[in-house]
Amino acid sequence: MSDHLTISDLNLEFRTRHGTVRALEDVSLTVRRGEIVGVVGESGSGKSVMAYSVMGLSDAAADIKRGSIVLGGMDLLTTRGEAMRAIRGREMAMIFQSPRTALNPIRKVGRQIEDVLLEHAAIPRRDLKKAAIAALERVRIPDPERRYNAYPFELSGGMCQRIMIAIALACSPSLLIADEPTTGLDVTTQAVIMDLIRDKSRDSRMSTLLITHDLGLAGEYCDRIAVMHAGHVVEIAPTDVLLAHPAHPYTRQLLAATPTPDSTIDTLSSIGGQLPDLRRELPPCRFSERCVRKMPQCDLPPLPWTELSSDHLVRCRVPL
Amino acid sequence: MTALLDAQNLSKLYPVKGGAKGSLLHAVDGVDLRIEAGECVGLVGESGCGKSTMVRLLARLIDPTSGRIFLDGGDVTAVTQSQFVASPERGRIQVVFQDPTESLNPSFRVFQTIADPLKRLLKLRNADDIAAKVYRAAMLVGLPRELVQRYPHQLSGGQRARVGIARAIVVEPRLLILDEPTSALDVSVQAVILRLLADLRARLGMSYLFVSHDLNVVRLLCSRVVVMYLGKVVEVAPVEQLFANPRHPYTKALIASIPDPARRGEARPRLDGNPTSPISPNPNVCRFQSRCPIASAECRTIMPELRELGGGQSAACHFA
Amino acid sequence: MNFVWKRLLATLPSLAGVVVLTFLLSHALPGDPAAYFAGPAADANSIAEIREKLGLDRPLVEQFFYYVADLLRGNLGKSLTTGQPVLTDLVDRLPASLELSAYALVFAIGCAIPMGVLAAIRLDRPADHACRVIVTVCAAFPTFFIGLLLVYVFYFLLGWAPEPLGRLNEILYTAPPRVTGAYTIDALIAGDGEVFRAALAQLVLPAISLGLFALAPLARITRAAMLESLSSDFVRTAHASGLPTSKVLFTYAFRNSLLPISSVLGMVFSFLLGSNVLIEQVFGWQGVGAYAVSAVLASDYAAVQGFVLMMALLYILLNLLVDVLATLIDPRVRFEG
Amino acid sequence: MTFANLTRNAGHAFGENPLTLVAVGILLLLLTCALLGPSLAPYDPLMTDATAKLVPPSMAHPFGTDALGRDILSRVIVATRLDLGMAFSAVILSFVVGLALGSAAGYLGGWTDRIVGRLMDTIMAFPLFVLAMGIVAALGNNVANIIIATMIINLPFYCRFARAEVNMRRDLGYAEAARMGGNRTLTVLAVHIIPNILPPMMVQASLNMGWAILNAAGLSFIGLGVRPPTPEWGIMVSEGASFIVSGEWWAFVFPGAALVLAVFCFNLLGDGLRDLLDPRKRV
Repeated sequence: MSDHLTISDLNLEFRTRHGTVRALEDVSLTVRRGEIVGVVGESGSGKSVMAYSVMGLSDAAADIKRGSIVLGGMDLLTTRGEAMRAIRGREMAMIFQSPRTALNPIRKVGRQIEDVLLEHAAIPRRDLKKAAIAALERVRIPDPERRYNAYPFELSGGMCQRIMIAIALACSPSLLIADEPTTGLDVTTQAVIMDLIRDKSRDSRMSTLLITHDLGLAGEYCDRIAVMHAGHVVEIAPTDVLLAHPAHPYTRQLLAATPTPDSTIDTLSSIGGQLPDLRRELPPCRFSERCVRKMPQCDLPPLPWTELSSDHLVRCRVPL
Repeated sequence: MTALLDAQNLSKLYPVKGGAKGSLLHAVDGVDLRIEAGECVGLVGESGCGKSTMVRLLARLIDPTSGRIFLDGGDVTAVTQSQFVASPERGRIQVVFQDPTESLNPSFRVFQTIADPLKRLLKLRNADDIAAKVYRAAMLVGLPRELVQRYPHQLSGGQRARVGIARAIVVEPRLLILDEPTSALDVSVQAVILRLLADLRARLGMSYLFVSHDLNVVRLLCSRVVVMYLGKVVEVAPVEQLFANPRHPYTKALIASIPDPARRGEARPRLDGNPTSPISPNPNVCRFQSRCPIASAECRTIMPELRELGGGQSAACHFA
Repeated sequence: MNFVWKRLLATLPSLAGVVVLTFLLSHALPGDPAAYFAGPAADANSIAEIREKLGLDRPLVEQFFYYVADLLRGNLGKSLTTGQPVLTDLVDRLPASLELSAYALVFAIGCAIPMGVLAAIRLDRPADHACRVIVTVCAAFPTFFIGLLLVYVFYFLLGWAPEPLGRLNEILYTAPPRVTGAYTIDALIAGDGEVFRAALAQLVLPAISLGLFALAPLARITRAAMLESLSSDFVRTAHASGLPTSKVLFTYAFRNSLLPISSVLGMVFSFLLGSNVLIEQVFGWQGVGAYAVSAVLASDYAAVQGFVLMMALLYILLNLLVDVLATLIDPRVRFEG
Repeated sequence: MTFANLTRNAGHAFGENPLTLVAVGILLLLLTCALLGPSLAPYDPLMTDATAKLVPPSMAHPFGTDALGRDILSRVIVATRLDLGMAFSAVILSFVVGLALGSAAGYLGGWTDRIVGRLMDTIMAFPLFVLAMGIVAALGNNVANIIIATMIINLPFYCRFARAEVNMRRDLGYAEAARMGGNRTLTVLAVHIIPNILPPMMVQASLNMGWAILNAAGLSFIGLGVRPPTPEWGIMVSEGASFIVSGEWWAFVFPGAALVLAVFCFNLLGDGLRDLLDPRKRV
């Protein structure tokens, strides 16, 4: 499998009135063709910020200091304006959390799919409606002809998320970014939506980046998982390796804090301390202040990537 | 033996605005619930299943349309909720609310928040007594002394959650209702709060009603689980039995939907189809019938009653 | 269409409220309405006579029924100052006020919406700051003061505007034959370009003074609503789907902003109809506002009451129109009805 | 939004919006004029001088004199108390009444809500300035009735605002928690809810003050309420208006400018106060 999306050494800052927030530091990540990669982290870890920079939808206050994002050989950070717009929706697409608000409330959902088709797919106008209904069918929406005329407020959250997926997949993009796509949905709906996302990426060899705070969810659906903490990617590994043999202390503690069908209240452990304030001067390893295994050399810059195997990378001087 | 809490045939119907004349939203429909002294019962179900209405009914924040609630054998529904507010019974059931940010008065310091129920319910007037109890509650929930004089916006999410718990336990209730106490928290904080709750129960001997949509969390604390679907209880079982051998098709789907890395790729039952509307549902039709994989003609003519299945398990399904 | 009927029904309580309140203003308040109706020069005898004639000696509820019955027959009483039925007076003068308000509204909407949109798109840039300054200034100027300033500058100093004395210089031009009552429209119907230009020239200053005051709330809400839309999740989706900027701005953001904007339009109408009174005073405009002011000062109560009632009806009608328009924009309103 | 936010954000709000400081300056000036008016004025505002009619601005009369030879500067200064007083009383009255009615409607719901709502709808069914005219005409042409009329047309804004804010907070966790903690209905409202809606209400009041000034002055401008020779900005503008066509601009410009300054000041203060309480809501 070849690398499809490559993020390397991405550094991103937010200028706020309370100081500069170093939201991402030396973030590197690759997604191969047809692969589902999970990005897991707690709130404030920078996982969504990273996803938005790939899409070129960062906040106006965001400033990319360094690094590159390459999609299928194309450098996205140097691509601007019209060229970037042509890529979004056709080459890469994104779905969001709270699907209800992510859809235009006063436009028929069918028309919202047509908007994307009209822009990116060479479909004659008279065939648009048929194509939109076909897109609804592909995300297994029952009775698509009727749903074409529905407004988002008439649909359930799960149904809205399917519409979102239909919009995202309308032009068969090669990369899908799913930002917490099932947060706020019921667990039974979550399973249906996640199955759909997995099936679609398998069917069309689409690369998928799944942003989530739920390690269990990533564990079930992803091929590889990247764990983020305070603007750093701290560990990347194939899912089974990461879950069975976490190498970064943070990953291990995150796993221990996540309730699973096997955990008991006594095995459940928490992570001491809080996320560091990203406006402060920070030590090379941003986890060191919370880390029980901290050693004197942890304070020496630079923080290296340790390669445990060709597929298992960890940003820790003394991995487990 | 009388149960600590015994709710019998509890219903809450809301008139629907703008709907057909006489149409009623069946939020909670004929629910029986027993909680023994010292027991921890879980209440699970998807959004809109009536969980939060149950919380408000049991906490006597709203009056039931019909049914009775007995606390230690005494009927607390004998008076209306507005009269109940001032009764000494009020302090015996307390609630920890869902969103720790919304549930704290932004203009009250932590001290005032915890002291308020002491003044109102226990009629404490002596400042030293109040302070002693407030600081003891703060200590019990692991809230550092110096935070007691702060405002909610100066606290982290986990600290706010602790304040919410301290406020509830300061009047030494017999039953603590936990309404999704960790759903707004990150996993690392969730773990801390869950352990704190387990610890408090052991030390103070309270009963819990733990309401959650997350079965993995419920199983950590509870010995018995009640599953609700559209205002009805569909299954009650000891927690291990519920996971090992769910009898109601909804429970089966619910458990199968929990993301589980150990079972990736396995084909598991998924719930599709449209849920029945909770507005004036047909009393002779199983509420789950429209989404049920095993629904038959019987399910469309006879509403299944909750049946004892042995081993403390019961389910409301013709085929259980 | 179902919705329109529902909305029409929903105006009935407002209508009832308006009728009751106008009735109470004249009948249930301290002071002797008969004395008001009789006028300042009446003696005790004629007041008593009027009291009986108007039924003011009967119980309040009964008086109310007479009042409503009169209203239904279109009887608003007689004006003391003109000696004509109040309804005739009002119908006679209403077109002048409506014409002025309509031009003001077009001016206000025409300036405010582009300004608000521009400010939102160019947030925190010069265009936004300029918009902010204009809005702040406009909101602080009383309508009548703007009117006077404009007259001073454009009539007295520069001489660009015609003399601010009414709708048409009756010495130079004759009013067009009455069809709608609005001079500009009637002039066009009569095909009289010269009168049209003259009537329009008279309209410019009062319409602008009136419009400037309405401009501030409209521009403010447009900017706020656009900002809200632009930062919404669905606009983010539209960007993520690579839709063209113009489509995102208009089909997605602007269309969604129209709802909050239309809800403020009601307020703007209220401003316009109210300020009309002041502006007509400044420009010697022969509309219902000027009529009401002279009636108030002369204690010509039937006229004032008729005026208040008519303005309220007009306002309810305008709000109804806005609501119907809003449903065309937003399907949610249609369903919630 | 709480009072605690107020102090926290004060630095930023002033730093980022120096206009707020300007507004505070104008406010101090206005308050000084309102409190000390007669002793600050160089002349007696009612003193006529047949020899100095319509004198243009000069060293002796910085704002000139009016048609009766009265000093306009003195009249503008002395009028401050009346103009601000009328607006302020009206705003305070509608604040208090609106808060009471609105929070009762929002918290109790049901019939209270319906009756209060209907009442406010009826007021709002009129173009407000027209309604104010009608009220003054009916109640009688004097200053007290100007205040009452201004209060009535302001009332719906406070009432609806308070209703919405209370209604939103009624089911919020902390209100329910207060009920769990043994607070009776009225205590929850008075102790837990109302203190939290006061800051946004005060922003509303401050934004409203400018509008109240405009309304009161507008009524005087058409000859309602205040009678000559009482110095009042609206009536002074109206008196000065007759001399525009002969070019004596100062008679209407200075009182008008005073009005603009006062309205401008309160609008800016309202904006500043809003930023102070909740910087995110800045628009």
